[in-house]
Amino acid sequence: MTAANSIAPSEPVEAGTSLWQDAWHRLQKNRAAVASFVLLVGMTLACLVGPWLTGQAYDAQNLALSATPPSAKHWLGTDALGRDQLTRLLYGGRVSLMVGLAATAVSLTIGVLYGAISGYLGGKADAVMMRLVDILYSLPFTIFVILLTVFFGRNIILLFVAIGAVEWLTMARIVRGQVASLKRMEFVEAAHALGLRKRRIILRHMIPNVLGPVIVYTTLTVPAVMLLEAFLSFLGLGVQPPMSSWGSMIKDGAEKMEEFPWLLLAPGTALATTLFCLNFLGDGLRDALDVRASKD
Amino acid sequence: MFRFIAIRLLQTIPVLLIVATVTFFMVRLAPGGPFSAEKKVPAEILKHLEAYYGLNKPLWDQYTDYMSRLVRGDLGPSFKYENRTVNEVIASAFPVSLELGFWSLLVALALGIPAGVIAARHPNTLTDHVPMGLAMAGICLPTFVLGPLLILVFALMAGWFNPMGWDSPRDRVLPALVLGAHYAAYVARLTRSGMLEILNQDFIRTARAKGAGSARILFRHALRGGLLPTVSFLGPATAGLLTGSFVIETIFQIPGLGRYFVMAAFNRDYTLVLGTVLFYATLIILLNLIVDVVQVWLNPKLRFE
Amino acid sequence: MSLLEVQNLRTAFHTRNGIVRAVDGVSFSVEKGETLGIVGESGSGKSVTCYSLMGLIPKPPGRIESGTARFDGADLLAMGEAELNQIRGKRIAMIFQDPMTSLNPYLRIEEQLIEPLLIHEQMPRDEAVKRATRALEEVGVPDAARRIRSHPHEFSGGMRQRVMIAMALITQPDLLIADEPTTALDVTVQAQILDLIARLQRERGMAVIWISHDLGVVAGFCRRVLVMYAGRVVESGRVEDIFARPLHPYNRALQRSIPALQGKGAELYTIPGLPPDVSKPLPACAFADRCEFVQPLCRAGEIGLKEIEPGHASACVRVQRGELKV
Amino acid sequence: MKPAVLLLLAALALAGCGSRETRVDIGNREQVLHLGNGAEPQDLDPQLVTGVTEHHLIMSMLEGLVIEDPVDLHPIPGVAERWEISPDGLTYTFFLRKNAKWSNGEPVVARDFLRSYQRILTPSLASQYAYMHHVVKNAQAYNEGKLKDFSQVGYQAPDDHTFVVTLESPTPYLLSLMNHTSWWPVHVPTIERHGSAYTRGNRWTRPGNFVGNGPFQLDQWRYNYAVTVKKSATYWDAANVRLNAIHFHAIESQETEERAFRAGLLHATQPPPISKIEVYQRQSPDRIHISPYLGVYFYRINVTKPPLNDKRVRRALCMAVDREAMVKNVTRGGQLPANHFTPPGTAGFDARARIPTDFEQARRLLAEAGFPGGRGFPPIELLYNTSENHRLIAEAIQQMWKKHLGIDARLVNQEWKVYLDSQKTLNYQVCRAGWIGDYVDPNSFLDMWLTDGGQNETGWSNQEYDRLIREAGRTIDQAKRLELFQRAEEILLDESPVLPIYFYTRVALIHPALKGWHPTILDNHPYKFVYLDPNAVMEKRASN
Repeated sequence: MTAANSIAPSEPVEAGTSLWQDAWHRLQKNRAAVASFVLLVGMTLACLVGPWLTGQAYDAQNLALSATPPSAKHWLGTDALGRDQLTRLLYGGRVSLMVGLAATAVSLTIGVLYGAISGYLGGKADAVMMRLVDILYSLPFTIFVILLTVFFGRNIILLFVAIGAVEWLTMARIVRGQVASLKRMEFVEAAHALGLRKRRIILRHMIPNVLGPVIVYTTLTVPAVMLLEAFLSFLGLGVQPPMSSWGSMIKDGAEKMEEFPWLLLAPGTALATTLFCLNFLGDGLRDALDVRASKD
Repeated sequence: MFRFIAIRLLQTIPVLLIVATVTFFMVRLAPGGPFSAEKKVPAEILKHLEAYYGLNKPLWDQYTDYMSRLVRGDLGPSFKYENRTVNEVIASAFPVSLELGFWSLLVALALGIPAGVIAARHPNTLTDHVPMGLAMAGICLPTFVLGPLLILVFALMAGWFNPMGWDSPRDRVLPALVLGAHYAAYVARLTRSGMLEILNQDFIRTARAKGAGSARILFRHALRGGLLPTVSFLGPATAGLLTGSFVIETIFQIPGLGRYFVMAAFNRDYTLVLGTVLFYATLIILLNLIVDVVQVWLNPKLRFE
Repeated sequence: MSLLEVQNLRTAFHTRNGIVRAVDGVSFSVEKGETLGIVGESGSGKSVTCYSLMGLIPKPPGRIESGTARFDGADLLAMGEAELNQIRGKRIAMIFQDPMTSLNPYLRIEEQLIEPLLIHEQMPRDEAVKRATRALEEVGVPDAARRIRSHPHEFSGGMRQRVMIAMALITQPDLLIADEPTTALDVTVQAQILDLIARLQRERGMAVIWISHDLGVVAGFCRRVLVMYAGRVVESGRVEDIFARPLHPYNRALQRSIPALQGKGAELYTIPGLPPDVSKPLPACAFADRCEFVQPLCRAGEIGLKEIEPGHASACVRVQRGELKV
Repeated sequence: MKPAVLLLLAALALAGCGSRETRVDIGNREQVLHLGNGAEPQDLDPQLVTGVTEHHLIMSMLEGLVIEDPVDLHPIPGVAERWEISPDGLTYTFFLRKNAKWSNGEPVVARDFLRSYQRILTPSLASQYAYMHHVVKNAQAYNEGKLKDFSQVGYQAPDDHTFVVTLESPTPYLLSLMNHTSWWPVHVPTIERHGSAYTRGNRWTRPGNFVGNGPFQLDQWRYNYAVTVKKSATYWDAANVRLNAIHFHAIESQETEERAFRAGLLHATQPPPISKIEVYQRQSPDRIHISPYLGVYFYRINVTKPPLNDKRVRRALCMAVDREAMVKNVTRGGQLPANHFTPPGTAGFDARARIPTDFEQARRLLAEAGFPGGRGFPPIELLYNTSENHRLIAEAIQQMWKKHLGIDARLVNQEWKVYLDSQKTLNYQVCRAGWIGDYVDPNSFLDMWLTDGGQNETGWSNQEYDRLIREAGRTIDQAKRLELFQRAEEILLDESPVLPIYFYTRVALIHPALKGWHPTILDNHPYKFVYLDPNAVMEKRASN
């Protein structure tokens, strides 16, 4: 093949690693994404080490100092039982970040794989798989969670199970929709013609191309999951008081927003920051992985 | 297409049967019954109560009884609301949820789609960051924060609306806004992403080469494809919207289905749980069917299925 | 006056990996009814040149840094989007490399075909559909009246390119820019499409800019040719001169690499080295690193295109100095 | 940014300050009362409902033989214009007024009560509160299906206007008991018109069907939204009923209700959110009312398993709770710290015994039990049903135990029905509970701790205690009776199967125009005495 006649392939056919390496390099050059990543890591570290630096215990009550506004001693004020809000925020971050990220990862993995397989296989398999999703959508979540707590106790793992169980469904539908339409795109047909195996087609061609909506939906899932955690605590699943989480702090704060706005503002800001960071990171990731962007 | 819809409708039947069966046994597994209360019911009375509701029969018989009534469209009496059948509960509450859901959906689409389209038009500029920032704020602000906040400002301070209630057309505004805003945020993000994907395609360049203006490019050429992920999301989202939101209905005191939905589970109102779940399942299936039809309509390539 | 006169066009892409100077000081002109070929390897800037004229460079990251492009007296590069839309698709039309992706998969062929008429001639819909059907027949789509109702995915690649051509020509443009329209097609279909465009050009007397990496196609089709390398024009002239007397080592190398022109049994020739990275500073002659005749002076100062013989110009400084006969 | 927001809010506030007439203002003018009434009523059949919500609602539409005095709830004539009690306290003879009418115009006669009570006691109806009649002779036997002949039950209607009740044993609180929903009459012929009167699922309680004998009659029922009653023209004392209508709004969220009150949509509310109490006390003290409520908030202690089977440990837990700090800083609703179980002043009963709050002694007791300084004490679980208030209290107590006793408690919250199940099956160590008196008598608080008491749920049993309570049930002399209760309470506190925390109060937001609405320990407000006085607000505004 001559240089002049070579049609530069829009994507190297056999370059499994270099696609991701490439993406990594591109991601590093995206300032907003890097800054977001740094901020996220910083927040995580703060949540891990911070509680020891505030000089307060998350469960130490001072009933006389109930719900005081921010002060020199309590930078973010105190809650209804006079506990240091900053310490509780940092402790709560551990729970919320872990739940947010891990449960999202669970739902992401199941949702994307399930949706991609269903959309790709099509036909009867697709119908059965999607009707199964319909069924799972319909089952009463509250009862499901109650049963989890009753039969398996209050294991933190169950929290992920419960959240993952609901969150992957919409993801699967979105991915399935994308894949079903991508399947008919010519490049997939071309990959077929090249004799690539199905698994490979799904991994190398489908998934990168559904990343856009997937990443968007994932970043949206994280805050949803953090708030869902508060509801699960309500049903007795997952973290129990006096341990805090951002979701339950927001829920508490929302009810007292007129009197004690700082009780809502602090966890709300933490949640919002996380979401914004994840969003920039997600956008960066999407751009970095966008195979078309590398085209001449 | 007709065949496709017919097949899907037929598939509804086994799906509903499975949902009914699983739910039936699920609620029975949950501890506490419909009559467990802080003040214990005397054993003699409980016996008669259970006899009246058929709870004294073997579980399997109860199941077959329920299913045979279900086939006739009878969802049974509510355990909690003595003089109402589940059919009546749904019939009284669904229109309310339907109306609220309709307005919310309208808000979600009317805010979300234009915001997503505008944002995608000039990515990473001010016209992208502003609507997307708002959208993310909308996601961060859960309904139980946004609701009271809007009530505070527009009902209690400004006095433009009632802080709760479902009487005048005015009473629809705040709840629809709060519920819709949340979904609008999702719609905006997904639309932007879908539109970006499409606007990168070669055929958009073709359209520009033809001299098509930007409005024509966005709405005629890009929107159909760009809406695909949004449409996927809208199926379950609409089902959720139409069957009511527990939080919104509680905050605004709206007599919709959402509160029954949640309270039924807490009350162990077995028949009401089953009834609302089956109703929701039917909606989910129908809406997902509509979504699939819309997707085919939007994307002609799918028409060969 | 020329139909199109491009002066000193510079287009750059400001990417995260640096500034990519895709087009770096290109000048040329096209006369009414003339066919101009632009050849070069992938990435040599030939497509970007034309996209720049059409205002199709995605901005950002693309930016037209300098230059003018007078089309019938008005500068395309200075026009606003609205003004440009009056010309795009009406007086200048374009067909693209990949017919598979260049048609909107979501819209019927009909919708896409009549669009230029609706936009530019405010034609009533039914009349536009009639015109479109006729245009489809003219480009050789059988059963046009029925097939116009189809969607693109129901067409083969060749048929789609015919649709693209019909769509481009439906407004009787003065200039057609064809960006490697046959690359993605089978050889037999390639020939049909070439013939089709040639015929239509003869019938309508429009000018064509033909972008290709395939010297053979250009040779058979164009009157004048620009040879581009790394965003610059390195040689220009009548097609027969370009082939008979190459005046730039790159042109010569390019011709040597055409298999059909090589002796039977001879080993295939390839140009040594890789195309330069245009995001990095380049030597005065961008080809210097791969040139067998390279001298230190090739790397210094600035080297422009200079007419060596009437109508035949080269950007090789050694040719310009008369040191080299390639 | 902040000042700008504040300015905006201020501008909006000003814009809203027009003199728009609120729903409450209109109500004041037209004598239409708007009440926040908690959850959606499960039904309006007084013989089937179980909740306070329904009680408050049905009270407007039905009237028993006696009714409650609006100020202190002592029994006053209702359908019965007077009554006689036999010297042995076993027979009550009620003389019904002749002008009492049902809303369909028919007179209310003694037979109506007879048929009503037969209905509630019929086993097939499975009325959950039929046991309220078990003090009546043979009522329990009939209710449990052991007796088939209703004429042997202690109810007689010798004529249209005389109704006689014969009791199993003297029940000094009978008249108070008769204000419970289960004692109100229903119009059985109407019920029969809509199906069987003796099974559930009858539709007679729907608007248009309902026939009552109270000062108001059912007008409208918007499910999960509001029940509206309007003044009844047939009520015997209609001339003195001043309200034209009452709207009972089914509002579950405290926050929503408080906002509705603030916006002038409600005259009176259920308890507001704790965080609002102080705000109202500061800004509009005339609109917040705190009154004693006949109830106690306590923890049950499961005495069947170690280490809580040791009385000393239980007493230590009880003594280590700082109740003063609890009511002052956590519950904040003016509750009374509870160092004993039966609320003070329950029908003249004030318990003498106390379980003191004494950290020193608590530590000593714990040490005696083998856990000096909490060493070796296994972590115990503290169960509560999910609610913000229960959680705060549990968290506070957890801290107090840790601080004063050095022991660890793990909090476990469960959804309501799961919690009930855990409690019933003694599948807990310590769990939160509350008890509201069914009637105003110490018996309502103390008979639950009998060995076989339906609500005992602690595994605790004490023969002497059982004997005292049973004896009190047979004693007519009130002073002697109370003395028996004193001794029972003493045993209960000494053994500490319960950990009393505070006595309830009822906090409510009440509009100044609402008159005849007195603080009562059951939070009952007989509506015939209630009215709205628009001038009350005017005067207030003028004086401001």
